[in-house]
Amino acid sequence: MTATAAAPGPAQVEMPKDPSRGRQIIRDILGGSVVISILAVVVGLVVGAILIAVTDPGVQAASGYFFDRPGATFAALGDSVGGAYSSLFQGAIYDFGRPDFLSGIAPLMNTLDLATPLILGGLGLALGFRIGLFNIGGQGQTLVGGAVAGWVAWSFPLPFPWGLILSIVAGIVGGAVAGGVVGLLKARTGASEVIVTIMLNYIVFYFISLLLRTPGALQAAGTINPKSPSPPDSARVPDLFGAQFSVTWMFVIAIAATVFFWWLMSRSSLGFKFRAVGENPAAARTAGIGVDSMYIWGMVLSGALVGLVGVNQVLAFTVGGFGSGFDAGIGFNAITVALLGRSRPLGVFLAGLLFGALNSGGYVMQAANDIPIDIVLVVQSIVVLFIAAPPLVRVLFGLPRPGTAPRRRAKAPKAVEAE
Amino acid sequence: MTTVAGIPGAVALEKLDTRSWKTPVALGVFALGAVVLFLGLPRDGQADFQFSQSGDFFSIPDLIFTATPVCIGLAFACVLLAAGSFALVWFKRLTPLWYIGIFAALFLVGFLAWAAAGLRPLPLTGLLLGSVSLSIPLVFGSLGGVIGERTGVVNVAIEGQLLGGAFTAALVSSVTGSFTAGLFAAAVAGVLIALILGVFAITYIVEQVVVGVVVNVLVLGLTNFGYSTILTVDPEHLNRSATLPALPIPLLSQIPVIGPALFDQSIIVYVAYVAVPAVWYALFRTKWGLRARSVGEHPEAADTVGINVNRTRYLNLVIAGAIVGFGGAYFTIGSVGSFSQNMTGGQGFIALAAVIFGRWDPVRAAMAALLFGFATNLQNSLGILGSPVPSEFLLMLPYLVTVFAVAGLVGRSQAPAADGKPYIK
Amino acid sequence: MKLELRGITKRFGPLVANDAISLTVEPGEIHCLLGENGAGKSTLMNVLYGLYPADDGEVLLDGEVQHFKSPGDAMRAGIGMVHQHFMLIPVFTVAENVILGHEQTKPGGRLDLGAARQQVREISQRFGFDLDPDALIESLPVGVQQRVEIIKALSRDAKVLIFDEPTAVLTPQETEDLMRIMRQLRDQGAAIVFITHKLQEVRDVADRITVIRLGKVVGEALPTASNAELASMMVGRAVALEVEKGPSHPTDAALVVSGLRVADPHDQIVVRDVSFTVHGGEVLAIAGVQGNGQTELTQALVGLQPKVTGSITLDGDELVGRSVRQVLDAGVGYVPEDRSSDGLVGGFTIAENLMLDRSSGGPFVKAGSLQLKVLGDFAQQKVQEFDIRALGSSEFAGQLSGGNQQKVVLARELSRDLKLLVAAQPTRGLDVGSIEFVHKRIIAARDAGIPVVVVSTELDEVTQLADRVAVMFRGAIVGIVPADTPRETLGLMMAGEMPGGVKAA
Amino acid sequence: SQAPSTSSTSSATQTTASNFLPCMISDSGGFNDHSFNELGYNGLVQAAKDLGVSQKSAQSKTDADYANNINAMLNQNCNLIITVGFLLADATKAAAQKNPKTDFAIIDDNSIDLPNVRPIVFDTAEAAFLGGYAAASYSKTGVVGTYGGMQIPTVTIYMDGFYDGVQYYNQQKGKNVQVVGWNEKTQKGSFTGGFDNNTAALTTAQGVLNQNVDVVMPVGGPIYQAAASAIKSSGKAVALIGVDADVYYTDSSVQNILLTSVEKGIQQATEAVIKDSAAGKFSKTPYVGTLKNDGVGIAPFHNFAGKVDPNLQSELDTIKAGIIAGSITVATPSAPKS
Ligand SMILES: Nc1ncnc2c1ncn2[C@@H]1O[C@H](COP(=O)(O)OP(=O)(O)OP(=O)(O)O)[C@@H](O)[C@H]1O
Ligand SMILES: Nc1ncnc2c1ncn2[C@@H]1O[C@H](COP(=O)(O)OP(=O)(O)OP(=O)(O)O)[C@@H](O)[C@H]1O
Ligand SMILES: [Mg+2]
Ligand SMILES: [Mg+2]
Repeated sequence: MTATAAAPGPAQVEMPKDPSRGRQIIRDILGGSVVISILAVVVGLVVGAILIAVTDPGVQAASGYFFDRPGATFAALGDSVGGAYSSLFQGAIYDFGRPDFLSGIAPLMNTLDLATPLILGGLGLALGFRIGLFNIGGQGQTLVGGAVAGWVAWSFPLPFPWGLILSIVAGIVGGAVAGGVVGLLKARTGASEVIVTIMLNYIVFYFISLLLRTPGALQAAGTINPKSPSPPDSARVPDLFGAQFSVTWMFVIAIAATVFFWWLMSRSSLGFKFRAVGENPAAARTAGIGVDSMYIWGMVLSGALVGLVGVNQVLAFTVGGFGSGFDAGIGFNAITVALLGRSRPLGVFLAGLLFGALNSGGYVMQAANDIPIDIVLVVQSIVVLFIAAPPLVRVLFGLPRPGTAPRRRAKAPKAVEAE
Repeated sequence: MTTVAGIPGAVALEKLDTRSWKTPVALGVFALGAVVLFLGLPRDGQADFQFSQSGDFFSIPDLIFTATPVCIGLAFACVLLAAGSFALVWFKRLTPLWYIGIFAALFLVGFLAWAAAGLRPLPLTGLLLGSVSLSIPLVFGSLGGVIGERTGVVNVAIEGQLLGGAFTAALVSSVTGSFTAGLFAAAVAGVLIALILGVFAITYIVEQVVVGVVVNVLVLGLTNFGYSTILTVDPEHLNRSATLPALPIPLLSQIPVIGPALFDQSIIVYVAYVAVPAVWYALFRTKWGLRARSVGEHPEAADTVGINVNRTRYLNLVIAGAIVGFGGAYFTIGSVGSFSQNMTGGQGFIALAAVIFGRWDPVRAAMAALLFGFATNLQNSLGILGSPVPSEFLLMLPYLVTVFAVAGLVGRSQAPAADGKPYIK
Repeated sequence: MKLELRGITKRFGPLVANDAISLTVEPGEIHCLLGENGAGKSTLMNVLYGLYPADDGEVLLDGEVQHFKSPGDAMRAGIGMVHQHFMLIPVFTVAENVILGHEQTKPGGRLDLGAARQQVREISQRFGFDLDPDALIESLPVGVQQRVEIIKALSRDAKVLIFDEPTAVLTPQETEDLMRIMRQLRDQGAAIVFITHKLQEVRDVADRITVIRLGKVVGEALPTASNAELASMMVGRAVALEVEKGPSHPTDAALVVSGLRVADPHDQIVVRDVSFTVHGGEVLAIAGVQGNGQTELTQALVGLQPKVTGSITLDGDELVGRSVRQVLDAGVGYVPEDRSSDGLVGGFTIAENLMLDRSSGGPFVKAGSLQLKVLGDFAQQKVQEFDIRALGSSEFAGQLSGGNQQKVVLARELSRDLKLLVAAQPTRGLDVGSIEFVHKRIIAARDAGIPVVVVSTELDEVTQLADRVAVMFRGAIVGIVPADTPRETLGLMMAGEMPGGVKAA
Repeated sequence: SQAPSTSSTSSATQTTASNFLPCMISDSGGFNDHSFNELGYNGLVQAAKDLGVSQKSAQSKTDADYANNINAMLNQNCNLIITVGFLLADATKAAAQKNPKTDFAIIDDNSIDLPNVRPIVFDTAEAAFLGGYAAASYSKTGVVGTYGGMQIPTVTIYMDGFYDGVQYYNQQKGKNVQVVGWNEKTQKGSFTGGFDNNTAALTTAQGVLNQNVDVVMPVGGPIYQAAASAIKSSGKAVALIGVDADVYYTDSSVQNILLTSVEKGIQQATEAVIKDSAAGKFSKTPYVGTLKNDGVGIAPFHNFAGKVDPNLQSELDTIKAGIIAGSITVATPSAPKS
């Protein structure tokens, strides 16, 4: 984790040319934010290790005769936890069992591939959080974006790259509309975006399920399964480093989206207004910023970024057509990614990479060591919780309080006044 | 104080002419829907509403009628009522709640008749029974949510508490063979999750929604992991509990239609019947409730009269956790006896919606929960009859209703003033 | 009960808010605490009341050392407090607020609201209040809310009563009433601490006076001391509070408000058929006790109120129905009443706050992109010009003191081409130096020919700044009078009475 | 049922002569679904035991897991990878194309035509037809019910067969037994929305029971358990028809209400495919389970043997022969195309 990922909310405004910025980074490092991020990951892994050990039959057996042969217990512990985490590493970064470097590095490429939708979704949700909008609708927006992208891809077959570009744009528009509806409802009627986005997740899911088994809608011709046709090759996102590695050009788009997010939020007029509304809607309104229209545009852009997740799932990740579950829980995981990244572009990017690595390694851990992949969820949530509560980590590890100026609030998407 | 200069007194301020068209527009949309469905896509045949089932105290004959004319009549009535609502707003009057209620009832009867036309009898008892069953966990979840938010803590972790309660109830009651132990364990699980929420949200002032979302992931991960590594090792003994027996209440359970649905249920359901008024009473009539609400409205003020804000919040969160966890037991030992992964499937979020829909009032929130249960069960009932509506459409119905309700009827509702705000001295 | 504070010290980080303060209050005495904004008065009282732990020193009651961990402890020991910001729960009734924290219950845990109502009635009777125990707090005027605070304290048999700036929100008549009640309480043997900035009140009611400056006791005084003596003790130097202001040179009517009505979210009318005219180059002050519609009036002027009827024209252009953006673009500068919640984004830097209301278009935005260089230079210049005391223009506005925050708001608003300046409570909570600065700037704007509307609850400020004064009461304008109208008359007008023979302006 | 976690830890210390490694990946139902994942898994375990080799398995939670799990298995050097469910078809196809040396088999999908992929499919409608006939024959109320987990072909094929079986009974006997919960012509009916034994499954079961049915066939993994709960708490004499396995043996708690089961021989088919592959006899020819090859079938009546019409068994045998001979056709849009 870098300082950006770890810096608390309000103290972090992207203005690198500012003299205070450098000071801020140093203060953060000295204040232990980076250390805290690392320690939070450690806590997560330790809790994971405990769960692995406790449920491991070998350890259970050995602990039965712990007092006779404590060594056996520790050996079993080492076997189970060590084996699991070495699988995790080999599945996420580099596989030493492979003959050459290129195939050894394949897990890292897979990590990048899995991180791609998390980064895109994380950025989308983070955008909302920065405006004070709790967009829980990642699932719905992904589904709409992906379905629209897929539909355009096979309905308007154009030569490469035009088919692809058209489909990507369609996916972005789809996500934007799905998000925009929420913004519109919030702005016009005051409906809570938390509730509306959650409800839309279900509505969209069932709606797409219906379309997927309606011939002539999204269902592939000549099949009876609720599955879409596969998009033509000309609308597929090409591999980034050849067929050998799973990572696609969507990863480059994710990088571009991260840069765009940075520019938008710290360099553009619109982002300025977004941030003003997120930090203090009353003051923004008083200063003539249309809070309601910021909510609408914020949700549009948030949905647009999440729509790219759908594009990734439909045009890059799945090979054939898609079923109604193609969001694959990314809409929800992106919430934790955005939170872990503190809604900052670089933070979200790195958080996405971390989660991508945990997921990629998790598959191998499950295949090789029979450890349910759900352990990854546990580790992820613990990391996020602890990073959000630095004082708790300090207490746990007996760290001193940083000697910086008092901060008004813990990080939060919405302003929480300490007075 | 004398008032001169022609200025009227302060308390009786007059009102400005402001009209809200939300209600008439919402009614209009539904009325239009009725016209399109009932007139545009008429369905032939008889609709048969079945009131009694075998074993009732006395039996009421089925209500059988030809669907089309009745539906057309009802569509016409809906249009009239919607127009009436427009007129009321035009004349600067509010559309009363009972008016909306009548509209909803007419629309619903019409819809049921339309959907069931020419099919098998629609058993109203079953419709009601299923609605109650599906709404019970939502009732508990929303009660917990109301208590939490009334004291200023937004509890997004209801989902996790329900899931945790479901898991522990199944495990403990399978192992011990005791329902009491299972229910107790479920409540304890809810409390533990509440404490995690408390530590992070209250003590370490992490944004409450953040904690809630993450705690949900944590509980999902833990229960999935526990399911794969513990429950499935020996499901016969670790994940196969008996289910709570139905305890028919004498006489009451024999009332036609509602008796079997409401009074031939298991203990969890009766607890819900008691819990709703009890929570309402406790919140609005007791010392505990006064203090809890004061902490949720204005914690500084509560502090200055000697109420320990954070302790009050912890206490209420724990009580709420116990309620929600207990409700989670319904998923397993209250209905099917075994746990499966992620079996709450987002019900906690629906409960959260019920809290807001019910405007932070336990009784209204329970009503909202019942409405969700009803909408969900409509899908069951009509699906079984083989009605023409696609099942996915009916499945999304409760969520659509929520969006309509939140956008059209609730809108900018007033949450407790300090809801979601940590208290920092 | 005799109250003694010995050597109380309270720090907030590096800031020493109370520095070894000692104070004694005898039973049957009204003891006044006097001091500038931020001198540490409220902090001292909060320590006494158990809200803050003291870093050093002790509190004694009747000679016994107390260890208050919470306000509950203080209350049980017989201390009652009427807070500067009311500590009442708006959605509760009077009776509920009064019993909160020491509730009586009936069997079944049921709240005994009947007893609470009875108590409210009894105490009301004793002091001649007319109070409905079942009224919701949010529906009551501030003056009445304060009485609820008093009843709250008395219902707990408080022997030591603290009043923290109780008169700031009252009309002169209500203030009179409060003074009567305080004397009555004193005569019944209560020890009273009374905090205020208003020297007149101090001399009216106090038995003894302690002055605090920068967290330290700087001396005691008797009620016979003169205003000038007290003021110089408070500020630490001789003060001349008059603003230098030449005669106004009004030009044409610029702002014309007629028949303006504003309704709040519950559709209650809060501004009632208000009409007035402001000419270029003059200051119209809107006086009145807080909560009589001034806030809503100023918000309506800049388009912040959704439910408005009537007409507001600026140089002939209608403003009603326009968005805030359009109103600001029409040349309206606005200093909102609550700077920290409406004027500034605390998490933004000073520079960012300086461009807050020019966030689209020039000079700070070109082609949708922020011009950070332009903004940086601009901010640098304004920080100097307005003497904003900060580490630099990239300091966060939320970390500035109130006075400096206000300077940021003023700098922002005054650096646009204005056709109208609306300033609501421009000096609330500021120290003398800052007040002087703000006043100068406002007068400078007037002298530049800009029409100015100033809203203030402080009569001093009103009389100093205004060329004409409009007094508001319950949403309506009682009258518009010249700035030299006697204070007593203005006071009566603030209570809704238009004394005969007052000439309108 | 066997838990997956007891399987492969011994693989590090392999003692068997053969290095053949069969692997399996579930769909999002997981290996404890009391349905095709579990039966496939049992087949894997049994085959590995018979062959004396170890095996590996991984469960999928979401659509994103399929390809990743297959890749993880490929990294484990599996010789045969069996994927369970049509949802895994694309991922299987892609992996098979990239890894021509690895054998693949996919259960319930017949869409892949590659030399190293063997589809395993079942014409369950044939067996369900028998179930429907038996249900109609047993019913005294004249109403029988069925409902599914989700409206997908592998589920509705059961319901189609059941429906047809009831119609055939009506036609043969001149009766009018009705089916609730599914209409073959409109392809509309009742679904619990998933393959979990949960409250939705329970209320759906209750809804079906409220239609005065006395035989019910829930199709979709563990949702039959909810039906069993509903039957028990209703106090009515309703008989259950199990699906996939002979539920009489897999779940002793429902023996007393179990009329029969419509069997789908996933376990046997899986075992056979694994053994073929281990013996080097892998072929791409789809395995299609039918009544004819006993790949599908109807279980004995067990406890209900005395309660059904004494002639029922022989009638069923005749019908079975008719279906095998083609004189009775079971028409379903969901039949596997071979
Ligand atoms: N909770 C706090 N945290 C940090 N500083 C504080 C806090 N409360 C008060 N202060 C600071 O302590 C000093 C004294 O404040 P206090 O409120 O006691 O002043 P006061 O004399 O009551 O002023 P006023 O007349 O404006 O009410 C001020 O500088 C104030 O900013
Ligand atoms: N959250 C904070 N973080 C850091 N410093 C703060 C914070 N809040 C206030 N300060 C500092 O504390 C001091 C007192 O602030 P405060 O606003 O109370 O000043 P004040 O005495 O009321 O001044 P003024 O008269 O200008 O309002 C200032 O130096 C201010 O910069
Ligand atoms: Mg101040
Ligand atoms: Mg003060």
